[in-house]
Amino acid sequence: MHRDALDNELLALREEVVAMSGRVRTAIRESMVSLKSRDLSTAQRLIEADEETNLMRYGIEERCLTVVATQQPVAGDLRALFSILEIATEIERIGDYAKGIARISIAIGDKPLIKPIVTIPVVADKICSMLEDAMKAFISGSGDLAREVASRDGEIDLLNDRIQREILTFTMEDPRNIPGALQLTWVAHNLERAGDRIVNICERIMFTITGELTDLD
Amino acid sequence: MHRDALDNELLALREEVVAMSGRVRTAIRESMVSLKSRDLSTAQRLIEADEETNLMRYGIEERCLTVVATQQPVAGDLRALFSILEIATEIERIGDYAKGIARISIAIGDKPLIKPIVTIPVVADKICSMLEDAMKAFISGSGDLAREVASRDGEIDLLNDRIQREILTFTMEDPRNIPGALQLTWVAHNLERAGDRIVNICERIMFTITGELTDLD
Amino acid sequence: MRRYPSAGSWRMALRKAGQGSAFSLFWMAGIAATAVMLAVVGYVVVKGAPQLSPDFFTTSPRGGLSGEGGIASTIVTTFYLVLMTLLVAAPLGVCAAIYMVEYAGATRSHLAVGFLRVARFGVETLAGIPSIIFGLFGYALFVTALHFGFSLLSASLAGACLILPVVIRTAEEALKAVPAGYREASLSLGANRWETIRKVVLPSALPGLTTGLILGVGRVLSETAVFYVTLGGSYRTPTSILSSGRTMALHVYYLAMETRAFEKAMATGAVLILLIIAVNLAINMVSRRLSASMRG
Amino acid sequence: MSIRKAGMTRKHLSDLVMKSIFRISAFASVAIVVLIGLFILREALPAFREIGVWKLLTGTEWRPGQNLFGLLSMIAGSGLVTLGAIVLGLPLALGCGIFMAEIAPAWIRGIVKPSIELLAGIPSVIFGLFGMVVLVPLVRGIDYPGNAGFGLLSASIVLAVMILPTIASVSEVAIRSVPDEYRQGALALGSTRWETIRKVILPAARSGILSAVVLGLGRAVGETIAMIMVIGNSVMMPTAAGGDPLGIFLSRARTLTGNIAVEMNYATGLHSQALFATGVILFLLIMVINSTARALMARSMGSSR
Amino acid sequence: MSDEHRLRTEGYSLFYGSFRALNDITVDIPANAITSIIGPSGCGKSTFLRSFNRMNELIPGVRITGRVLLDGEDIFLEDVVALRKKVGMVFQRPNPFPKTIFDNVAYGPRIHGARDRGGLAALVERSLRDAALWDEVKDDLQKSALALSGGQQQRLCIARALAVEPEVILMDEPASALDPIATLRIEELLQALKQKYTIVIVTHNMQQAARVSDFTAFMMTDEQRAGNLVEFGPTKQIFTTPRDRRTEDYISGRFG
Amino acid sequence: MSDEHRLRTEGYSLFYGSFRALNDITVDIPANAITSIIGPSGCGKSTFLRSFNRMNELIPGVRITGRVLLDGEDIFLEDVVALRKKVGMVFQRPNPFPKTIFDNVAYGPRIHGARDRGGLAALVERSLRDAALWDEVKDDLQKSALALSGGQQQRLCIARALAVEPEVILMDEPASALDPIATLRIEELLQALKQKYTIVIVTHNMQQAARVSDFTAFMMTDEQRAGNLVEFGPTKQIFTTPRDRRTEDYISGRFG
Amino acid sequence: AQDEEITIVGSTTVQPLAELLGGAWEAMNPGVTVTVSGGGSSVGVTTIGAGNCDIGTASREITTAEMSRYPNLRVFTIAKDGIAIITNQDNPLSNLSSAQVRDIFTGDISNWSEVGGPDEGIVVVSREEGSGTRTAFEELVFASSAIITGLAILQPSNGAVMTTVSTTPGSIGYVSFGYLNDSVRVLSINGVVPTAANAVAGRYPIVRPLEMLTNGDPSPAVQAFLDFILGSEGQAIAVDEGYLSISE
Ligand SMILES: Nc1ncnc2c1ncn2[C@@H]1O[C@H](COP(=O)(O)OP(=O)(O)OP(=O)(O)O)[C@@H](O)[C@H]1O
Ligand SMILES: Nc1ncnc2c1ncn2[C@@H]1O[C@H](COP(=O)(O)OP(=O)(O)OP(=O)(O)O)[C@@H](O)[C@H]1O
Ligand SMILES: [Mg+2]
Ligand SMILES: [Mg+2]
Ligand SMILES: O=P([O-])([O-])[O-]
Repeated sequence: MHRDALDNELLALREEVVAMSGRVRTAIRESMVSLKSRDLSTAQRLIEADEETNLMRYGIEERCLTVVATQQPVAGDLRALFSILEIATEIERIGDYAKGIARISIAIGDKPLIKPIVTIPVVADKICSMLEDAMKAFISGSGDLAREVASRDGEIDLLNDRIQREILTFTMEDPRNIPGALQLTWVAHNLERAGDRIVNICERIMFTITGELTDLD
Repeated sequence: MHRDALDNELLALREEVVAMSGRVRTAIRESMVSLKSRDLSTAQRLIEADEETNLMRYGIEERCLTVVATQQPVAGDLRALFSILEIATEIERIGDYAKGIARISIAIGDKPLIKPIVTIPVVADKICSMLEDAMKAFISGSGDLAREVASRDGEIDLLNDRIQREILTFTMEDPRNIPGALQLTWVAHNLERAGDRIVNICERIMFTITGELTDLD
Repeated sequence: MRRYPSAGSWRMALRKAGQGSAFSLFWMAGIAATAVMLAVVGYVVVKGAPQLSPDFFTTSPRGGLSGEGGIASTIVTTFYLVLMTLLVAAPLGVCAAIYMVEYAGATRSHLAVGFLRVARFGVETLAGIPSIIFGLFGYALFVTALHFGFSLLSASLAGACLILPVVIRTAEEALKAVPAGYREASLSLGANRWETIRKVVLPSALPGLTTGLILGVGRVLSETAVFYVTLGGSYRTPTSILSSGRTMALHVYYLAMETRAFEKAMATGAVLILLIIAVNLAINMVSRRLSASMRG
Repeated sequence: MSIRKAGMTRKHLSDLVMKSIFRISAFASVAIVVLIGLFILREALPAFREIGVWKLLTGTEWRPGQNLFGLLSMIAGSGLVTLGAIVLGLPLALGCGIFMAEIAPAWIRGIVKPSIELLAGIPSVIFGLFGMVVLVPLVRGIDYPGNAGFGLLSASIVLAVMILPTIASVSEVAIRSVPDEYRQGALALGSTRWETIRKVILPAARSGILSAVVLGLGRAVGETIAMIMVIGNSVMMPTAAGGDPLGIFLSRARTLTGNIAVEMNYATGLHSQALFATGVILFLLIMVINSTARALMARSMGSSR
Repeated sequence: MSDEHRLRTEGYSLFYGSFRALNDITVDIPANAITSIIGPSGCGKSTFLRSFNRMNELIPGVRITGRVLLDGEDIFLEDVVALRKKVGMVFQRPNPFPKTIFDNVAYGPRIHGARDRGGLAALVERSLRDAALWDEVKDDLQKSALALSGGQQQRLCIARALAVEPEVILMDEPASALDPIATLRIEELLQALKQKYTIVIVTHNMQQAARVSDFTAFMMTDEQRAGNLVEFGPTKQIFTTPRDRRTEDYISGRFG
Repeated sequence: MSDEHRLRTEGYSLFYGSFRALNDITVDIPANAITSIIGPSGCGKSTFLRSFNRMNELIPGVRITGRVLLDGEDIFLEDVVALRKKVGMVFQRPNPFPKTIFDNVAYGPRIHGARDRGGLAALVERSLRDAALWDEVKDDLQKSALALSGGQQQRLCIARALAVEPEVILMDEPASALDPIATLRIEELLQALKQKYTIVIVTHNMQQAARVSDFTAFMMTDEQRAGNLVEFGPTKQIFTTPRDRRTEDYISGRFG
Repeated sequence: AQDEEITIVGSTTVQPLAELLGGAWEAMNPGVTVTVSGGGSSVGVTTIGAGNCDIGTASREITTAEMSRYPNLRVFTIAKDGIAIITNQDNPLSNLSSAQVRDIFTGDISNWSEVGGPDEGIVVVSREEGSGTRTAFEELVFASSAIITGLAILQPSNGAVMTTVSTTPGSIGYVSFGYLNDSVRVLSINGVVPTAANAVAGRYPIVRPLEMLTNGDPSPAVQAFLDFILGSEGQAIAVDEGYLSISE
């Protein structure tokens, strides 16, 4: 086996995944900014930038394929590669959620928000730090950290429930709020889904380490 | 190379994927039934059955991993294997959407629906037949069919828009409908997402055949 | 960056010239060697040929000193001597080689290892010493001490001692040349040693063994010194194993030394050379035929 | 299916019987080999004891009638004739070996090689005959005091021809058995063919070539009958009668082997034992040649190991 | 494959003179499955394999401790000829005898006393069929075995081993002297043979072990250069989730 | 790797007597990259490789048509000795000369006229370093090369080839006689060497081609048993998305 | 005697005579074979002494040393023989004095010009030490214990001496009368031509007995053969061949 090539490539792929996650975290934060500040151009930029994230994932997938085809990895290396592939997919999907939020932002257009958003950006922040920590676990191969990150998803779910109820309350007050409320619901839902994705990522990390697919829900 | 073993395993994996898709199609149909007829026990059963679908996917993934580790596939075989893995993931997610619908069904509980659903089951049927045809394309390796199936997603999106608007109209009429309306929105959204998943599946099929990741959106 | 002069054309020319002059010397050596062969064989054959007639082969020498007569009895003596020598040396040598390669070589008992060491040393040494020493030995032991007199018996025993090392050595080589895989395969199929030797090793070694024996024949055919001192030199056709006799090579010697019948000596020599060519061809043919039949 | 599970014991029995047959033959052969050595040694011992090793080796007078047994002249005879043969034959033989192995086109080799093989097969008595009839008269043509044709030069030429095929074919085999990979390796580095031969092939074949030479030496020292026929058999120290040191080769001489052959049949008592001693000395001489060669080989190997 | 075990070693060690080549190996080889032995050069794979039919006895100075069991019986208490009839072997380089194809296959049965012509012919045919060689040679059974290609020769050697109706077949790098196409054939053949036989195969080629075997044993030398069994398990597990760090390092090329 | 091309064949065919072994091959071998040639046994890989330094000329009866270019110049118009100095070769079995390690490496430079002792020593050291062998042998340069292990011998042969400062290095299955660890070393070495040299390597081992090379040429025989170039391209592409059905079949084991 | 083989080994001088006698005896006694080998007189003595043949032959007297070593030897003198001095055909000389012969063979004279011949080196050809001919020659020509020159070519039989002298210019040697033919020049000694008649008459001095030896009493077959040889038929054959009859 030509270890060097394989090791280098695995490292590069991991870094690529982390870079991707960085882009996606930025996208989430910026989606919040555009939502709060009603900045449509940022939103538009986000949508376009997601295309690049998708391309990154394609790139990663292609590289994984090439590595499997040319380096014949087995055992730990192979699991790492499969995990990289899956994690990249999950991150790409998280990116899609950010894009979704940006789309909602645009859909809301120049109308004001039905209410000032408070909890949603908090959730977004939590998602970002979960993703960041998941990447730390990914790079360091720390199962404990991955487990811990996954456990934080419960909080996200709770927050989401609260947000949903809150929005529901608003709509009850004024049916005209309904479209705006629905839109915010979508935003929260997107963030909640992102949390689930991060749990999946953590599961993948565990898999890389132990070789077993475990349910961290 | 020990072709027989590899060919047999690829075939078995494909069949497993098709079997999975069958389960998922049934799940979608039954979710509609439970929704329309307010049959909570069916919904409950669906939720439980999804666990098995997840396990099937895990099984497929593990087998793919083993095939890569022990048979060192390259080129077409390798792409087929990666695609099987991805397609299984997508199908599992479609299963999740069916489960989501069942959950909504349960959440609605013994309350009546805010309106009799007509278009939603139509969408669900279309999704099912899209999935079925995608599997045909998958097994036969027909790029044309895959492309055709993917193109049908536009219709799903259109129908979804119509449903969303329709439901919005309802809520406007009576704010008390709002929670029920939201729930139906979720149902439609789930089906729309399932359509996207099928497009992804079709993309994968194209990839298996051509070796290039194409966007069929 | 070059650390040495580039292969410039002058250097190249020099290198090519060196090759040219060296090669022309080698060509000369090759031609000279062939010329020597042609001179010796050509001379003997050309001088001897006129003497060759049917009579030459069917009559015996008449009177040891007259140089008259043919070579009939010497052919017979040569034949007997070759036969008797082989009869003694072949079974003994081949069996010994089988023991050395197939048995002693496969154990680590001190006896076997010691035996092998002595045997190899003895055989090696004996193969290298001059044949006259076998004559000395044969004369002292067989002719004198054992009272076999100058006879086919003494000569063939001395001859057997002479070729025994050759036979053992070539047989050993032939057996060693049988791939170890054959033995392993046979043993792994549940055959015992003897079955393995009989059914696999010996058939494969046959070309080599035969070649070795024919080499021995050649040696007996051309040997003179040993038989000069053990065979007596009578020109009569031998009547028993205790008869004295004269091989063709010995006859050449007597003709050359005792008479002036050089032409007859040449003729006998020519016949002997032809016989030896025949033997060599036989070696080639037999080993080719045998190994072909192995290969199918 | 018809494998009978029989014959186990018979198989074992035949195995045992054959093994003992082989063992007995082997011990018998070795006994013979050892006996020959011991016998000769035993016969020779009294001569060493009674005459003295030193006298045997350095005495120049060999007159059995007077109980004078000095072998020095014969040792010199054997030595000189071998030297002559090597000087005359070795370059030709090696050249021919290299030619056949590396240089000759296939069809030329198809002529030269059988010639050499044929030369190797010719009985020594025929070389003796050829020497007597052709060489001796030729050599006699050299005008030199005491030259009668019979002598070291004729003998050397005969021997040179006799060792030619031995050295040529053994060295050819040695050169040929140099793996083709060496040849390709050298050529691929940009060597010419001659550089390849000189710098890679010959050094690699060194030990084989050396053993070819040793074999040739052995044959030269051991040759008997052809020597009797052309060397004159005189019991004298070879001398250069005419002053010219090379003239020594026109001197008659006797070889150790010839000494044995000529006198053995009637020698009795001490005379006979002295001949056995001659045999032992001959034997030792061969051993010395062999082991020197082996030592040389080991040394030349050692330098590269 | 089945869970039955046909071969077993217990605390088995082997010494070449004073050098311990195998150290305390205890393993169960499952019946009707292909077990491959992998490991770095010189770790004792061949030595271990040759233990099962006592071929090591042919090497002077070999000493063993511990037990090797075939179907529960100590093989050293058995007649060696009978043992080798039950435990066939195929070697690294194809080594057909310089005989006809027929005589090669018939060699073993004849040694063991088969005389009946018809029965022998049938047995030869069956063995050649089992070795997937029949169709290629059926018209030419009297041809010399040496005229076959390398891959055919190796299959002939397998047929020869099959002809004595063994229960176990040992193979020491059976494809290492062959080109990829011939290797493919041999690997396919192995799959077919495991229905009837217990197969143990030594290979340097990890990919090959991964492809063809059901179980894999990984061996390695320790500090004293003695060969140890590091890990034994289903091939899938060894190649996806090996338990021992050293196994993982070896199969993923991190050794040396 | 670069896009520059060092070697090129144009409509190149080779005949052994009347047998056409290579049929009309046109290909560009990129500079400073590793190009591997794969294909079934007998498809002409070795023959093709040996075309680049005219080693086929040593075989009687070889005839060629078409052109082989080194840096744009027809190699058949050049002096063969000078050509072989530029195009080094490493063979399947390690073939060090039976000389000391030093003399092996110094052989080529000396042949080509190097006399200066210091320069020679420096060159030998550099070549051994480049071949990743220096550290293992630096204390023992006067040891016989034959005393090295197989893998070390092969690296020595590489050093020997490097010492004449070639531009191209041809290797015919350079690791097929080696065990996995030695193979690993050679593969690592190749990666390092491609910075300076253009490397063409023939290998039977597709995985090896996949691992080490930047470009891959796939050859196959046609109905007339003549070797053809089926596909040439970046290794990644050949092993993930080959364009020719036959390439795909071969690399995924569907041949024969 | 039926199917008897009588083996005779020894003197090369006696060899041609023994062969003729054996041939005649065989003709008279079908079934009997007589094989004759050479070797030289000493070979004859040691071979019969060791019991390795039926009859040993010698061309000289048996020495007391030999008699004491082999006390069972029975000696039968079957004829007498002269030794002729021969030179190569190209030599013009036809006579030498016995002193000249002695000086030539000891090496004191080494050029034919010293004895009136051409200016040509003398090549001495002699027999090996155990030869009866040589012993007789030395005794009869070298009265004292002079030694034949070491330069001499030594040949192991009469025939070989003949061959050598006949083919070597300037050579001189000595052989039994039985071997003489015109391939060589036969010298007179002190003016006496070496013929049987001169020898019988005592004019030619170099004459010695030819002996046959048995180990103990001869077997009947051998005795019969010896009787034939010693009888008139046998002696006639000897005389025919140039040997001297015992009766003379
Ligand atoms: N006949 C023998 N005598 C002494 N030592 C031996 C003998 N055969 C093998 N060995 C040693 O025993 C150890 C194991 O050898 P073995 O041949 O079983 O290894 P292996 O794993 O089969 O190696 P490879 O992969 O190279 O075939 C090695 O150290 C080897 O040197
Ligand atoms: N010296 C030769 N004379 C005649 N034909 C030859 C010669 N060398 C090779 N061939 C033939 O040329 C064809 C190509 O041979 P080559 O050795 O180049 O194949 P290869 O691809 O290197 O095979 P392998 O993978 O077995 O090394 C084969 O059919 C072979 O039989
Ligand atoms: Mg091994
Ligand atoms: Mg090749
Ligand atoms: O008669 P001789 O042979 O002894 O001279």
